[in-house]
Amino acid sequence: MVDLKQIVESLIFVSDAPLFLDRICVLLEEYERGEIREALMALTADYRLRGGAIILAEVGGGYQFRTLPEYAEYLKRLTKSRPPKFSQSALETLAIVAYRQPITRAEVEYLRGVDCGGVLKSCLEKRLVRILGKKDVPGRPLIYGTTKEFLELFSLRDLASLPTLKEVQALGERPPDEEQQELPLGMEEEVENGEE
Amino acid sequence: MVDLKQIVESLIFVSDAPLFLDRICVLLEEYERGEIREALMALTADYRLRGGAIILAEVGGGYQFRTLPEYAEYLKRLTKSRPPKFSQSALETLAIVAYRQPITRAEVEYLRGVDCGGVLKSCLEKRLVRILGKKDVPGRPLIYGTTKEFLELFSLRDLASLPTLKEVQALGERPPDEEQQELPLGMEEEVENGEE
Amino acid sequence: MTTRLTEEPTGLLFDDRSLYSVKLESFEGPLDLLLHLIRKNELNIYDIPIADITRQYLEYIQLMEELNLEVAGEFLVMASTLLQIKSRLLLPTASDEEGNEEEEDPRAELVRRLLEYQRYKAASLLLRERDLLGRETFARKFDPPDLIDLAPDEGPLELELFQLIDAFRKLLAKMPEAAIHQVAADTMSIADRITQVLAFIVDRGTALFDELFDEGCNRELLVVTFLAILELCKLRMINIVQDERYGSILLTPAVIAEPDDPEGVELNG
Repeated sequence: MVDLKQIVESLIFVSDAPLFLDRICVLLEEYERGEIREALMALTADYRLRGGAIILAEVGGGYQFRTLPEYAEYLKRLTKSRPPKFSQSALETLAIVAYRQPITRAEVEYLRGVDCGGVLKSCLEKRLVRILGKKDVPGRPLIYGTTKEFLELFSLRDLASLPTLKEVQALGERPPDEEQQELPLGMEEEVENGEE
Repeated sequence: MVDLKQIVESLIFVSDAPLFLDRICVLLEEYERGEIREALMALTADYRLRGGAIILAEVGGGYQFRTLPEYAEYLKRLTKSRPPKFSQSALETLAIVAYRQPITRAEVEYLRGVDCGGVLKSCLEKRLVRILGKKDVPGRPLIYGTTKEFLELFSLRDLASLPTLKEVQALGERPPDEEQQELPLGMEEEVENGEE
Repeated sequence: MTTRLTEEPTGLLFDDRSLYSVKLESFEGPLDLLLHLIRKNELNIYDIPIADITRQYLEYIQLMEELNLEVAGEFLVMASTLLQIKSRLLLPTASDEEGNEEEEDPRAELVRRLLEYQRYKAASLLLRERDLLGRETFARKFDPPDLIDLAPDEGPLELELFQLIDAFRKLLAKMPEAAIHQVAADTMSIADRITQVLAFIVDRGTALFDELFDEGCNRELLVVTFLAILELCKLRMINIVQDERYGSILLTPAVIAEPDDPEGVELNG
């Protein structure tokens, strides 16, 4: 029996990159967007309930089947390619670009306190960061942002699903007193709304 | 819960070719061949019973997840709109035209050191490159430049927004000292407005 | 990146410079080092004892030098910033006496940077802990066998700007010097203007010379537009006519380009 849920399953299964809802809607024009969304939800639940090694994940704005982390140990035996590794400087740079995009190199460097040209370049080469254009200020410096591949790599649905900086801070050390309020660092909303 | 059936499932799922029983036995040396065979049978039955679009098939002696033939019709739609691969030679040609326009075919070929007729043609077909006119030299060769579609593809406002080589090369070098110092920290608004 | 010396047990670093107790790790920069010192001494980040922290910071840099570790320029810049803040704190503030203008705490900027950096550092640790594709989680990354028989068709292109420029950069790296020099910003904008001007003229069939100088009175643009017109003339892509003496100058396309059927002309030749 061919029904929508299975059709969607087959599409996501053979797709070599996360499949976007929009794209599925274009491919399956005989179905309503609402129906397709429901099928995706049902499918996600199915895979969770099955208790198999595979789940339907939402990453980089699209849907993709992925293995659960419990099986990584075995899968490492299978794959020849070494797992991705990140230096602390690459992670800091990526975090800053992710939260503050669009951002120039000089701004990243001010925030990190060190030169970031090399790291930015290697992030560009790995396609985790991309050039968004040029900033409308004298000198017209290049501005950078993160890519779809960045979200896919870090298993993020979208930029909004990054923990807000407020949450990030809550995980770190508690500030000793309320003085913190005075410092206008709050850009959580900006990051959240700044997306798309 | 990590059990053998799921481990096998994850291996077959991730493997880029049908996985042979022998190979699985090598990968999972902590398990008996008999156990693994049983897990494979149970997994095959699971997928059949689920009634999804995917089955565990035995192909050419190995195991592989496959979609059922009923879904081929939908999968065809997926391939129809797959982004075409952009070959390295096409990329190089496009880059030369972008950075050196207006440019003749002979000039592109001088830079690349190989014949570029085919690639130029495909760039023209993809509407990334267009003919600007004829050059006033003997033979009056055609001269090429990029199109509006080219700018759209890279979300560039105009050709002047194309990053220069110097800008990208500068990433590998240390910036001049002043550049880093003068940035005010409160650049939230500025950054936000920088984006259109 | 510079080298961090982790003292074990704590406190050993500044008192007893025994190399045996020193383990090598890495500091991400002066802000990272400062945060480390603040944490180690359990200081209040909002009220940093500058004299103390400066002394420790400098001792640290001195130690790195003694160990022949390369001290990056950023560390020295921060050292001078700290010294500057310290001296400003020692000066009596004139505004306090007058009572009207309250001067900002000289430490404020540094505190803001430290807090900000601390946030991104924490964010980077969260990134590090995520399930990474290819490390914790895996997906099918290959041409699916189910689709192999179906030839891919033309869809929307997916290309990153960096790929384009990187291709050009690598190409030029293989080239002799002489061919390289002319890729400058101004060449770019003339090229840009050439396409714009040509598109405008082709679009209109005929364009008035003055029309091309309409948008803005930017001197640079005027020059570039003029150069673009000259170049187009030289390439014989446009004709320039004047209908009467002192009349308006008209620009017309000399060649009607047909991008839909290019192969007949040169590509097969």
